[in-house]
Amino acid sequence: MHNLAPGKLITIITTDVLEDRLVAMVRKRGASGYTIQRSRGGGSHGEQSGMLDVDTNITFHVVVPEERLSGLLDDLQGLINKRYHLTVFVSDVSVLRPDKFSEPLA
Amino acid sequence: MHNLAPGKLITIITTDVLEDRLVAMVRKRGASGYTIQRSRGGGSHGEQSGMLDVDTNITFHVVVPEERLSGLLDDLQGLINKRYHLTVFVSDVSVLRPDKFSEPLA
Amino acid sequence: MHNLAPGKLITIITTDVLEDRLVAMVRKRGASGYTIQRSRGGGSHGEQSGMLDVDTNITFHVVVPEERLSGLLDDLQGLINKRYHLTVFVSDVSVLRPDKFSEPLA
Amino acid sequence: MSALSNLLIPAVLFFALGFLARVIKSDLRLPQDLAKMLSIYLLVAIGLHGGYQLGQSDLGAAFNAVLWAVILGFGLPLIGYALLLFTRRVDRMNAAAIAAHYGSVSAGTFLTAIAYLDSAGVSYESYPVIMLAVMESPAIIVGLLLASWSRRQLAGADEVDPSSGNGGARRQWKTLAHEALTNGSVVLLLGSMVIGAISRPGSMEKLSPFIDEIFMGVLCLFLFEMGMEAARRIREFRKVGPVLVGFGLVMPLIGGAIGIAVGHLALGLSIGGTTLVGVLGASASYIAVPPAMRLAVPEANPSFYLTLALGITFPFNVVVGIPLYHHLATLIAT
Amino acid sequence: MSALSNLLIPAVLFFALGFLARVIKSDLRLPQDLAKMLSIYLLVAIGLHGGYQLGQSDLGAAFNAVLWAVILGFGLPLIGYALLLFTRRVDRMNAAAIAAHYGSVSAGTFLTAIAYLDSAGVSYESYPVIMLAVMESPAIIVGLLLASWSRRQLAGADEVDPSSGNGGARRQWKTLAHEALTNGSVVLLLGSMVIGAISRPGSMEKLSPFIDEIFMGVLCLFLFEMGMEAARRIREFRKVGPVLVGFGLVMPLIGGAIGIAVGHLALGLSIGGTTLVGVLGASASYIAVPPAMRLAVPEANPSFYLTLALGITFPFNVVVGIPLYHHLATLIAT
Amino acid sequence: MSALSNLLIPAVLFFALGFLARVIKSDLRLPQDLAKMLSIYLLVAIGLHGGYQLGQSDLGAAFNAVLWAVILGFGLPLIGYALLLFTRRVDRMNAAAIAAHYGSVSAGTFLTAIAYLDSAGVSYESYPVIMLAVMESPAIIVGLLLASWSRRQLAGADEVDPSSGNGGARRQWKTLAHEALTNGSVVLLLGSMVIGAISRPGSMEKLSPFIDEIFMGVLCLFLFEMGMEAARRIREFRKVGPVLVGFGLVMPLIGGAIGIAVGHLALGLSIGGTTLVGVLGASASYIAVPPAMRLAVPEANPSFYLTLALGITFPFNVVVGIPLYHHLATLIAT
Ligand SMILES: Nc1ncnc2c1ncn2[C@@H]1O[C@H](COP(=O)(O)O)[C@@H](O)[C@H]1O
Ligand SMILES: Nc1ncnc2c1ncn2[C@@H]1O[C@H](COP(=O)(O)O)[C@@H](O)[C@H]1O
Ligand SMILES: Nc1ncnc2c1ncn2[C@@H]1O[C@H](COP(=O)(O)O)[C@@H](O)[C@H]1O
Ligand code: NA
Ligand code: NA
Ligand code: NA
Repeated sequence: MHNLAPGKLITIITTDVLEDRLVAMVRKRGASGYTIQRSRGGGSHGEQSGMLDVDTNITFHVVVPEERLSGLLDDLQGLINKRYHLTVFVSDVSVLRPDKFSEPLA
Repeated sequence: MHNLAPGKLITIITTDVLEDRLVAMVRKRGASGYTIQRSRGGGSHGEQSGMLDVDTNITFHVVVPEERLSGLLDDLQGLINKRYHLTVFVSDVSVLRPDKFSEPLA
Repeated sequence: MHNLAPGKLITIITTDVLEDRLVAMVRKRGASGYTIQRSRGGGSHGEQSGMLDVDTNITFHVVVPEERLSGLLDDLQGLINKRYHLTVFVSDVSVLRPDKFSEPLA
Repeated sequence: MSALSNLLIPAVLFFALGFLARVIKSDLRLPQDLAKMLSIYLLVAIGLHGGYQLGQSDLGAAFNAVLWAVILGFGLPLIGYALLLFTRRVDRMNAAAIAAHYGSVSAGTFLTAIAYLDSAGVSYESYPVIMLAVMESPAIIVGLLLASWSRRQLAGADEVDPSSGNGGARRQWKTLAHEALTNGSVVLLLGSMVIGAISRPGSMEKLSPFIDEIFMGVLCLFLFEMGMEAARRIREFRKVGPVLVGFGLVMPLIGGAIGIAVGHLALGLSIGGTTLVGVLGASASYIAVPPAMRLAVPEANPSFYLTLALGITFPFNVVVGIPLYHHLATLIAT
Repeated sequence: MSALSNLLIPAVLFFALGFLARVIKSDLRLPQDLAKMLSIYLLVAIGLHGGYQLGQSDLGAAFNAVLWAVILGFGLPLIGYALLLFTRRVDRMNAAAIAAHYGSVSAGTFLTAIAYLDSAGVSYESYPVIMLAVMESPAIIVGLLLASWSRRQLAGADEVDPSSGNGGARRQWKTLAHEALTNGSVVLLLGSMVIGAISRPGSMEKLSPFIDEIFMGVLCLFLFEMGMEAARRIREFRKVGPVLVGFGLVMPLIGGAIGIAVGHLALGLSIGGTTLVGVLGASASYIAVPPAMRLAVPEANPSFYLTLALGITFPFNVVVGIPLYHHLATLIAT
Repeated sequence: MSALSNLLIPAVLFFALGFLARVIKSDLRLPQDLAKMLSIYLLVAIGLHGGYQLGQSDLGAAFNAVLWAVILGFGLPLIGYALLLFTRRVDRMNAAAIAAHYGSVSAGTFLTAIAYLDSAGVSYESYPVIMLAVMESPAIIVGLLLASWSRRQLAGADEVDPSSGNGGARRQWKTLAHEALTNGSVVLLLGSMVIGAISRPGSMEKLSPFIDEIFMGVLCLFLFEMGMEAARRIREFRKVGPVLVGFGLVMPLIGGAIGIAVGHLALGLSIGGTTLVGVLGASASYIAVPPAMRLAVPEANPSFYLTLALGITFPFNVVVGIPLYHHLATLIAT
């Protein structure tokens, strides 16, 4: 059988202005990496058409072992408390090569 | 602990020609927002290379509280019945700030 | 009620150089289609800024019925054994129109 | 002979190169928005250029050209629809969607024709440019009419979807009629023509390097990408079948002949102008109409109309059609 | 009269076309990176052009211009902030974020003004270009100062977030001060000016077709897209409310008047140059400042400052402001 | 002295500006597809230009240039591979992947050299352009050969993957040989050269504004972005280590010297032409080869070859190499 192990996928949708902050956060919390997709969308803060620098969203994905989840959520809550607009949700995934996800990002 | 609450993530993959319809649908059904990523892909209707306007796909994400799921699926089924090509799947997620997802999109 | 049936969503994050291989793999394993999003990110192999051809990532999604999962994971493990850098995780989804996902890609 | 040598121009050769690149399975992948950006430039440039000339030319003749553009845009799809049903190879919905493409025009083919005439030293009037702008809309509307009419025909057979009945249909109606008139490329082309026509004298000179001098180079890049797309589509001709492929070759000849007749008899244009109207009649849209049909006629299979318009008719027109229509225009004129 | 006819230039007309395209709900969707690419070109071209001229002009006067640019950049936001608090329609955080935009400048408006003066045959100095480059940074810094000051004012009320206290603030401070000085468009514009100034004689000629001849055409495409964006934003003016809209119309008049005074009295520029300084004072940034505010002042609502800068002030300046400032500059000069 | 002043040209200065922008951590983020679009333009323009000239020049000499391009493309990687193994700092797989880059060429460096020669008023032949097009493929093939050979060497040690044995290898073989010959930039460059050569007389003039006049400006933007990428990579030189960095500085000198010898002795080119062949020998690919190696040699670490080619050798060639090779070419010629 395959070496599948449980992990947590954190998905963060926000303005791309916050990209560097999120990457720094991920490094600090010892995640093994991150993936970003350029996005557009709409929410309580109006439409983000992605046509101008300032109204472009990113979808930010981080897969972490369960035990690392809480720390990241703390930081995200911190940003939200600072009034940044983040849409955050967590899903259960099964990762191939679990070891890979426990090596912190250099 | 964190204020995580269960929610449903609806993922819709289809041609970007339908974007406005999907957004209207989301508003009508009182979701709090939506996120779109430009995509390409292949399926029963051939390759969507994303090189021309007409063969570009979008991946459309909506997170809703469980009780709002059914209504959206009705609308999506309606589009499918009209012969539109939609690839739709639903996943369970845990959302941060659940209240956020119950405020309908203005 | 809606015709929702369980399915597996395989998410693969890797360099876009491997795109054609992944598509071939999907066809071989009889999945009904695939979806690709251009991505950037960072991991054990450094930053993939997406600015040059060679450092652009893709996020590759395939939804398959449970029974087709194992074969695809075999192929992915094969690529990993060849030292390709793949980030792979699987999630449980409920698909609309389950029949759609069992028709192999032409 | 001269026809052939006139094909040895960069515009056509880049189309061929793009086609070849795909055939030999080159790994060349162009940026996703390149084609879109280039076509925006081309529409604006051709619009400003044509509008500027129209501003100094006879409005009566211009109006006449618009009138005939509408007639062609409405008429050609009807012919195509009948022809397609006659082949019995596609259902009514697909026939409607395909037919609409042949009422509209392909800017790429039109511009290739202009490059061809330029290199052959043939002059032409500016009226065909306005026809290029006008023909998109009627074609979309006819496609919509044919589709909803066909839908009613099939109603008995196809009752899967109650909501696609009157209510739904009426809504679609309005959205589509609206779409036909506010279609992006129509707005861009017509708008640029108006700007070219009303801009105060002198202010247009400043634009000339942008709209005239680099035009041919941008067109080459655009046709290079279109060559790649054509090759991508032509592969699917098997799915489409020989009969439909035949339609993709015959229909442009019919449209071209009608266009040439209109250009010469109805509009009394020069050989160059007549050739261009022939090209308008012969070419099939692959920018404005496909998305409209995708939205309005979901029952139709996009790979049918895309393969025909982009994979069959477009290359045929670029390589065989244009010299042919030019030849016919010369015959009819003399 | 002449003012009006001077508006009939492609640059302005394309802005109007873009605006119209959105108003009639055209389905035209431009490539996501088009605006960004065009603005990169415009900043580089205007920078090289201006730098080349500055290289041959009096550095004392240039330094003087820089000095006054800084003064304007710092001063205007303070006026705007006071004005906004006076209206009592927005809290301090929003006031700070909005005000910052009016200290900075809109390259699009500035370039439209240049097109306007060119078509009116009015000459102008190159100093305003360097002011264009300089004014971004102080505006961002003032916005930051006003915001953190306001934050302290509100501290009592708003204690949700301890970490946004000194520690957090100080960090933000450094990042923002850094951002203000290394802002992308500032680097691009200043860098191009330096290159234009120090490039060895002769090597610049080769660039002239790129930076001069096609400039106007690229500007037209850019303004077309900006017209679409302006129309997108203006829809939200209801959310913003009549009072704020009023601010979006009055503030440019104040800034324009001050700018004109500076241009004529402090810098002793010609009518053309004075008009441009007026435009610098009147225009509000929608490229450099919004992302900076979004990062530094998360408490402020982006749709407020974007609607005002892009939806209200920008169209106002393009259609009404520029001719007006030109008129005032003429009056004050004579 | 003159060498230094020749560096004060926009092309080089924009490279420096881009480098600086990254060093001061400017938030400037360029559109993702900009570099790709600019390089497509540059390849097409240089191809058309060179092909047009080759069309009127001696084919025997051209063939001779192609022959030597192949020899360089095959030979240089072998030298590099040996050198790298000698350093004992990288395993065989990484050595193979890195070496391949030095057999190929960097269009950016080549074009900077052309800008440099132009501004220095030095003339050059068109043969080096065809060498530029030819050298990509052999380098990729050699890289593939070295890699699969090394793989066999390591087979004992590295038995993780049975499937990467003969079967897998053979498949890779074909795909890679194919990729080497149908590589995107090769097709674009060779194709444009053919078009430039066979286009009927007159039709090329129309393209001149596009391929000649705006060329230098586009090159500046491209080098600006490449400067940013170089600075991004150079940061990682620690990971790479001083010895490999040394290789990134010594290898271009070796390749440059060999190239100059070939240009002068074997091809008998002028000083300008010899300089360009020197640059071909000295420069390392960062467009065509990296993706090929990524696909064919997954065992190699991309940050090694990208840091060397883009972060070390590229800036070295632009700032130090080009004037140096020009100097050597002058010495050897006299
Ligand atoms: N219910 C939702 N489903 C999916 N994406 C959402 C949802 N709500 C908000 N978003 C995304 O999050 C971004 C910021 O949301 P907001 O803070 O509500 O403006 C929006 O622009 C959307 O892209
Ligand atoms: N099994 C699948 N997994 C992931 N994406 C799919 C799948 N099937 C279809 N898609 C996506 O849905 C789009 C439309 O599918 P289809 O209607 O089958 O042509 C395709 O272009 C793909 O992007
Ligand atoms: N923990 C993670 N979460 C999300 N994406 C990741 C993670 N680790 C790696 N990736 C993605 O996978 C790519 C390859 O990872 P790597 O092989 O570690 O360099 C990276 O560029 C990221 O885009
Ligand atoms: Na037609
Ligand atoms: Na201002
Ligand atoms: Na080399």
